[in-house]
Amino acid sequence: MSIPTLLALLVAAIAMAFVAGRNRSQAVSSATGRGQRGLNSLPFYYGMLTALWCGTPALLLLLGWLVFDDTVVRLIIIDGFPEAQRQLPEETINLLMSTVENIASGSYPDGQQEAYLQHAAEQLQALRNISRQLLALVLFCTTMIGTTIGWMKISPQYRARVKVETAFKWVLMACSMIAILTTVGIILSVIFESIHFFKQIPITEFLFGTHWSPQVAIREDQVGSSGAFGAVPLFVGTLLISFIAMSVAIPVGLMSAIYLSEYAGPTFRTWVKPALEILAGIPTVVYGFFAVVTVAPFIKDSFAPMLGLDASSESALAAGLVMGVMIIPFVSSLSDDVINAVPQSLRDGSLGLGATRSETIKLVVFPAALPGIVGGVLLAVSRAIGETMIVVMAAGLSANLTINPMESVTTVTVQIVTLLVGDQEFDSAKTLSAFALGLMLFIVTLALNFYALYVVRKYSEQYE
Amino acid sequence: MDKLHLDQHISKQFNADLEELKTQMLEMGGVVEQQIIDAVKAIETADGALADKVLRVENDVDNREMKLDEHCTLILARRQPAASDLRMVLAVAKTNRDLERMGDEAHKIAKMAIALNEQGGAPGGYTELRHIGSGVQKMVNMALDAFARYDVEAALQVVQEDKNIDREYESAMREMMTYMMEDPRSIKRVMNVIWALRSLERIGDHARNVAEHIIYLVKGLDVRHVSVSEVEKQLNGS
Amino acid sequence: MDKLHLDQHISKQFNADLEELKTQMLEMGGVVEQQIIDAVKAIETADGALADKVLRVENDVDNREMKLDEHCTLILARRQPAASDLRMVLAVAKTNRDLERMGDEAHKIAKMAIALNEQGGAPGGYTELRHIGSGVQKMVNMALDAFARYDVEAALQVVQEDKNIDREYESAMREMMTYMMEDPRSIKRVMNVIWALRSLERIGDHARNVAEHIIYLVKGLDVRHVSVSEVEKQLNGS
Amino acid sequence: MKTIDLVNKNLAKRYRKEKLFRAYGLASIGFGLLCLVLLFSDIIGKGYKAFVQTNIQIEVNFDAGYLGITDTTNTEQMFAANFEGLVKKSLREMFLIKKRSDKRLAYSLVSTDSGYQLHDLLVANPAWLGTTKKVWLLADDDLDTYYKSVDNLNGAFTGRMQEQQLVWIKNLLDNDALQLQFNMNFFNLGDSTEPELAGIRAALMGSLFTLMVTMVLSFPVGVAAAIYLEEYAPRNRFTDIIEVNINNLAAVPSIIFGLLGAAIFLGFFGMHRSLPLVGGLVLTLMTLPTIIITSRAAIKAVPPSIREAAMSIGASKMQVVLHHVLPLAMPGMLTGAIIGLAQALGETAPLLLIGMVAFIVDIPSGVTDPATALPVQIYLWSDRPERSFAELTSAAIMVLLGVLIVMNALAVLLRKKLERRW
Amino acid sequence: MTNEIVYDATVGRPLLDDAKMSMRGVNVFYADKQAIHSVDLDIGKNQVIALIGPSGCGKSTFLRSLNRMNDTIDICRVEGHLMLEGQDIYDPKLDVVPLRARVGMVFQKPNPFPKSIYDNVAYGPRIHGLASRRIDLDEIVESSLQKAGLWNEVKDRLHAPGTGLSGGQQQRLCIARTIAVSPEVILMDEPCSALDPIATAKVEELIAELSQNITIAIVTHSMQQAARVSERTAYFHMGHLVEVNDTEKVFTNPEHPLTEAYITGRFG
Amino acid sequence: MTNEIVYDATVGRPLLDDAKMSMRGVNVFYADKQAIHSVDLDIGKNQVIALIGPSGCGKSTFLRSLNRMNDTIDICRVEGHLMLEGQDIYDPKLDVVPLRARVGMVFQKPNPFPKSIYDNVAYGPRIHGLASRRIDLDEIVESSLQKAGLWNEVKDRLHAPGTGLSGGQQQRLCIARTIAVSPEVILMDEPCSALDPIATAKVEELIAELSQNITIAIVTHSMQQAARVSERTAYFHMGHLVEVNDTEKVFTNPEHPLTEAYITGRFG
Ligand SMILES: Nc1ncnc2c1ncn2[C@@H]1O[C@H](COP(=O)(O)OP(=O)(O)OP(=O)(O)O)[C@@H](O)[C@H]1O
Ligand SMILES: Nc1ncnc2c1ncn2[C@@H]1O[C@H](COP(=O)(O)OP(=O)(O)OP(=O)(O)O)[C@@H](O)[C@H]1O
Ligand SMILES: [Mg+2]
Ligand SMILES: [Mg+2]
Ligand SMILES: O=P([O-])([O-])[O-]
Repeated sequence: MSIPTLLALLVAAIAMAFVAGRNRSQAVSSATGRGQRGLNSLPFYYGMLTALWCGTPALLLLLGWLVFDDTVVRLIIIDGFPEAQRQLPEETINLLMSTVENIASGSYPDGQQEAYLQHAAEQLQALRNISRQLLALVLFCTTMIGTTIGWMKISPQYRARVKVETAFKWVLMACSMIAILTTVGIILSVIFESIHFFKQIPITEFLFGTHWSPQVAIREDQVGSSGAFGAVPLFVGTLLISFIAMSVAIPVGLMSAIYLSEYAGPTFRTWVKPALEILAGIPTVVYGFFAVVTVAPFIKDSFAPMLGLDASSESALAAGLVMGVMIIPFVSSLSDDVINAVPQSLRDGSLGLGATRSETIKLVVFPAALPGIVGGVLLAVSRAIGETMIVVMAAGLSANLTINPMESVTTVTVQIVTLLVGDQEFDSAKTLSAFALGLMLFIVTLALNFYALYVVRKYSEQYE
Repeated sequence: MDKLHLDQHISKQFNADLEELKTQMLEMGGVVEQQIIDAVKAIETADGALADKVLRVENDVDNREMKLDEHCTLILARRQPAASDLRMVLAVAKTNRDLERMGDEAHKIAKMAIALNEQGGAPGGYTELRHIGSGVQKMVNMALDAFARYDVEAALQVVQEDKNIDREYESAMREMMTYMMEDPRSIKRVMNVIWALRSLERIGDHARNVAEHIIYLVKGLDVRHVSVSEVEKQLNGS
Repeated sequence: MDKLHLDQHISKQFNADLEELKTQMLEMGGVVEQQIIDAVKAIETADGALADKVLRVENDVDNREMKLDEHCTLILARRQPAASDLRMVLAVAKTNRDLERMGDEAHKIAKMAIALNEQGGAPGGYTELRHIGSGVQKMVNMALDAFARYDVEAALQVVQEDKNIDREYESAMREMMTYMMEDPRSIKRVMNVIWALRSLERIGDHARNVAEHIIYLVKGLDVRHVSVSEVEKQLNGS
Repeated sequence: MKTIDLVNKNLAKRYRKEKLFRAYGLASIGFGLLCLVLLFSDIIGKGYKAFVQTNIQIEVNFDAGYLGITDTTNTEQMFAANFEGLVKKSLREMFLIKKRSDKRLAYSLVSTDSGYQLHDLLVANPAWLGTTKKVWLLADDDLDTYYKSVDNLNGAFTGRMQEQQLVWIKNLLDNDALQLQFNMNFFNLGDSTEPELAGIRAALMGSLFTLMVTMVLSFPVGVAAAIYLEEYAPRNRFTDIIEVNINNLAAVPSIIFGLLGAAIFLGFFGMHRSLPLVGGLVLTLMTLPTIIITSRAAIKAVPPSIREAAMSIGASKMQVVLHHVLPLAMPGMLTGAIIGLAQALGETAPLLLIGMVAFIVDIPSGVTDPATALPVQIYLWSDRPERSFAELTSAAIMVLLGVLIVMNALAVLLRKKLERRW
Repeated sequence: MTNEIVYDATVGRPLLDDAKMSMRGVNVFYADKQAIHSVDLDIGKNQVIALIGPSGCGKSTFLRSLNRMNDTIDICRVEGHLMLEGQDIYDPKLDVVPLRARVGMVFQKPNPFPKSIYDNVAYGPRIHGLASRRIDLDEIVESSLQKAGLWNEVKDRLHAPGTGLSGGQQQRLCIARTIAVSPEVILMDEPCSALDPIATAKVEELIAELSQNITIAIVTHSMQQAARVSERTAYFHMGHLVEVNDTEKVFTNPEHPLTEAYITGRFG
Repeated sequence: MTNEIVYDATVGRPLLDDAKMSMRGVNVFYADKQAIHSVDLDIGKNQVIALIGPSGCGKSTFLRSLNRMNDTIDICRVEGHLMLEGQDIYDPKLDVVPLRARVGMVFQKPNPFPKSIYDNVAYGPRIHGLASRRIDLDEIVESSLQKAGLWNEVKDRLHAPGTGLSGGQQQRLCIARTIAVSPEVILMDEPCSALDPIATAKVEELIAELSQNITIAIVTHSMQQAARVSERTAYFHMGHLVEVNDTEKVFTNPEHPLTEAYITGRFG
């Protein structure tokens, strides 16, 4: 039986268990003579509880089976290999196994492989069939036993609701753990690889070195030739582009938000606000494309010459400007929220004293919203630093240590992408350096977010 | 604006409270009125038993006064009445005191009736007693009735009536003096009649007070210490 | 718990209002007290001018009564007093009426003084008048003083004093009867003394009432129609 | 001086500042909108031509002998037949070519795919065997580029056309044998090195499968987590950590999730590269915080008074959640989810790191077939040197933006529809 | 004046013979902060008791401990014996769900569910399975609305949203919803403070009627309201129950100087 | 009872001889809906006038039209003559900024700016340029806080945030802020409805003191409050000004039956 069929059957069984439980509780309650009021809980809960008894063990079993099924089968198969093959190194055995898999799935014409492999393939097929059938049987038994236990437990005094609620709560809790696991996952993955990296390249060199050229490695086994891993140019490049972006986004975003929330009439607002927010919904890859094909050439061919400057075709300016545009709605909608959270009563208070609108905004609304706005801006900075696609497409790859916006710089994210795209060896310094960069990026954005969120939270508590 | 809508509060409890207050007061008024009737009759007919009855009722009236007063205080404390409700409570509180005083005076008349009974009657004054007694009794009745109906016209009549009573009292008093001078042995007995007359006059005054409270209640005007004509002018003016 | 803190409201306006109320009342008390002193003196010394003065003050007292009453009503309407504040306002309102009645009686005494002055004095009763007069005057003074100081002890004394006055009044009354019987020509003049005595007795009663209001104000106990010993028992019990 | 006089004295200056401030605001909005218009007009201007393709009309003689076909229903014969040669032959005949060097030039006018096109035509019209027909064949991308720009540039622009080719094209133009037709390939095919044969279907399907995985995993889990955190979790150090964690994750750069995917799913679990399943998992982890946060906001927006009300008449926690909180929060949650998914759909960087950046020609048919995604396709194409690819990239962007706009519109509609403000 | 006064014992008459709920030695803490200090109090059967006191004195805290609504606040801890007809409501074995059906609650802000009027009232009976047939449910809904004095106003639009009613009607709807599960006690936390005077009067009216067969404890900031609606009044001060007495007594002649000071507006 | 009664003319004494503000034939519309119907009213100089009436009768609307705070609502339109000392405040040539400096406003919810106490009070003088030197400003701040009865409570922490004060203190701070620009009139819209009784009493106290040289118009839901603080009371009903009279008169013997009904709680 295929897994989907099994699942469908399981669902049906659970439904049946539910109905059985519910009906039994009703029967039991009418036996007490007090009708439904004689029951501790509504019949629904007895049904749910029976369903839980039926479904939970079965589902756990199914999950375990699916996880370990392959491993067990594989062990048995390898066990069936001739002695010689069993002694082979791990990788080779893996290779053999995939051959067996392929034979089993019929990808190879018959009879072209060694006999033991043929045999193994047949065995594989057989084992898999047995496994599925066994699974179906075991599942059937589990559901039956579970349902019976649940069914037996039903009595008017049985506190079914409390039990069901506890189960419900545990499921919810498990779900909320995923967030923690994600973070742990990120930290572990980034840190482990980074540690590997720092074993090869001293952390000081990475942090303070001013030369970055991971590509110099010619041959992987060549000692000491794995390039230069001084990440300072990357950091500077990242900061430069972020700075350009923020100097576009902050004034424009903030003033737009102020105008929209304080001056604009309702009609203007209903049309313009979503229009600006479209900017936020555009995927970054689109901005990247725009930066490459439109903005960068414009800067190189028109803008820079106008100023009598010379611009690289992958100038930091192009990437920064476009990134700034992308961040405008981010800043403006965060500021808008924050500004709107300032109670109308404060504005009334100020207007009631005879202040003009702009005075009210500058002296009351803005200061009141400032912590929130700062938080929002920091989040925007964090976003600029972590932004990838625009820079990957529009900024260069050359790690120049410069703050000239007309020159080409590279950023941390660009390097991560370039280093990791394509097949990579997980133990070369080149690949690992991507994780070290990732670690840096994670730490910096985490710190920024942490602080920004703290500020925003403190701010929002102010008006609760 | 002339009508008081004391039974139209959103709070039915308040309606009931006010209604109860008025009923209590009118009941007490009834008791006092009966006291007055009985006392006058007792003195006229030299009926000692009737006089005794009047004396016995006295306690009841006192208790009613205290209960009614407490009720007023409670309404003031619990309901914070305003406008007509407040005037109602205050008018009842004041009327209450007047009724109690009327009861007291009836009590005194009854005492005089007993004394006269023992001493064997006065040489005269019974006509005056009967006359003034019935006048006062009418006043009291009218005043209570006016209160029950919030009738300012009737209240005004009571006020006017009091003037007549006062006049009759004056002349009765002169008559009594004559009796005493004519027959000094009757002084003691005539004095009793005088005290009774005096009490009746006071009852009339209190009835007038009640009438004034009614005017205050309905019109919000304080017409105490104001001559009748002045009162009428004020009422028409408002 | 015995102290009333009528000057400790958060609302200074309320403090001021209550203070003003009390002052108004005490002032009126002062006026009435003076009226009584003057009236008694006028009758004793056959001082027509003094009696006239008393008559003239009457109007002032009436006005004060009406104003004080209005003030009480206003406080009730504007402040919704509760507990001691409410008792204060009610006590003042009741005392107000008693004071006005005292003024009325003083007025009557003054009238008698004028009559006596014209008729040429009574054969006797002046000693009693003086005696009871000073007693009553002392009672009134004490009652007002007790009110000013919220002094329950003093109020109790007033209540007790009233009993003495009543006793003295009885005996004075008998004496007056004798005078009348002895000399029927003096009846008219003695009657004036009798009315004066009677007024003094009523003033004493009203002073007692004031004392009862004080007890109500301070202790929250209604001690009307209750014997003195009973009152003392209740006070100690509370 | 009286207060009011002082006030009046400063008035003019204050009003000047007011006007200036307002102008700044308006200018900022203008700038934002200008950028938007620029971007859109730029993309559309570049991309709209990709939706049509240049075709050439050629006279072809379906000579049964030359092709060696006797029965058009015989797939083996059809397969073996040399349609490519037929195309070349027809071209030679059409342009009357003798010189060897000219042959190559002539051949390069049509798409490399032309043989297959003839094959398909014959399959569709068996009766054509042995006859001579004028058929429309796909032009090569260079010709396509040239032809599309020929009107604007008045012949000055030659692109990569040679002298000789220009002559032929002139000839073709005179015979009305060049024509723009709707670009079906763009929507039907996968990637190709030949621009005229490159399509977004594979990428679109890849995106679809990835998104499906993301949706199925992230919405229920996100909502459940949000419910737990808002309704159940006690306020303690641990839940604080979870909370801070989630908020941080939402702001962590997406590329970090790519690193996570590369290290954990590929490195640790040994999953295959380029799978929508893996992409979906990575994007799930990436959107989960967003969904949790918007769901929590939606739950928070349910007034606590509702909970208290339910609780005070004896509803249990679960009943409070399922009967009151969830229904009221659902519009917000759905909107949040759609917006989160839209974000995931536009995401490129993490997919690059887990290898969904492959050259995929075949249309994937499930979550475990190697695939790429639409934004990645855009990224790949944007790097290609051919001019036609720039056009295709813009067109793909238009498609992507179209989908995103539809999704966002859906979110708005959904919110409007479900949000019953009682 | 306030400082010298002791208030660790309650003056007046906190205990009753026919108590519906009895509290003995109740302490409530928010984390380490004690909000209620050893309160002894009986709530008489089918009586209205008003809890009054300055802001933050713990009225709401005390009230909410009577049906364990405090459970929802993590840091809140209740000590002492709180009995509903002799049963300890903080017994760990006791299930709060049926408790809350017996001891209902009405809140400061009217909080109808965003459902129809009918569904609002029917919710309680539904979750507690009080009506097996639709017709029974209809009957419960109607009678609850009747009792809440709302039936005539809404009978033509039972399926209109409950949130569309005016503030006062909403509050009465909330009361109807509470009545629908036939509670024995209703706790009200400033039920009228969001209503205008007219709506307030109607709710007070309702309270008077309900108290004929339901025990009611009401927290109110308005002394006047306490005076109007309650039979007994309990005065809290900084977490202490200072005085409990008949309402008449409290409002004309309170025993404790603190009560007097509060009633007459003498705090500062 | 209510229906038969006409209320298109105001009973009582709406007009005065020494008016600070005079309104004649004021109509206010929200889009097409008329919220105020031809109101004639004078506000006496240095008097406290209370505006009372059922919810939604237009009290706030009327009040806010007195310093053109209604301008902030787009759909709101005011007709008629509203004069401040003979000057039409809706004159198109008139500037609202100085007008609002002359006619200040205090709102229902205390709304101190999230700045220090000092800056809150100094805000008005600063924007209007009332103090050229720091020392002048200090003086204005101190005297305003003095007048608002807050100086002693805050003088040691002038630079602590205003939002850290208690509700009642915040409201008094808002009043101090308003006083700081020496307004001639202060409008108050339910200034105590968010405060507890004690804080309310303090604000009422303050109103009494301010009225010695400032004209005050106060909207209140609490009739008792109107009775306590005002010298005159205006009763609104469905947008009509039904009665204006001395407060004593209104609360002991109102002229109009609607006023009577409202004062004594007889609406239904
Ligand atoms: N959730 C909570 N966490 C911590 N402390 C609390 C909490 N709720 C109340 N308190 C504190 O407990 C005390 C009593 O609060 P409670 O709300 O019971 O007062 P209250 O008398 O109802 O006041 P109010 O009249 O303002 O409603 C206060 O000091 C308050 O600060
Ligand atoms: N911004 C607005 N837009 C439309 N109508 C409004 C607006 N503000 C008030 N109204 C309407 O104007 C009328 C009067 O409202 P207003 O707020 O002045 O009443 P109010 O007497 O202050 O009531 P409350 O006592 O509830 O504050 C009401 O019917 C209200 O619905
Ligand atoms: Mg509370
Ligand atoms: Mg309003
Ligand atoms: O009580 P009086 O003396 O007025 O009869």
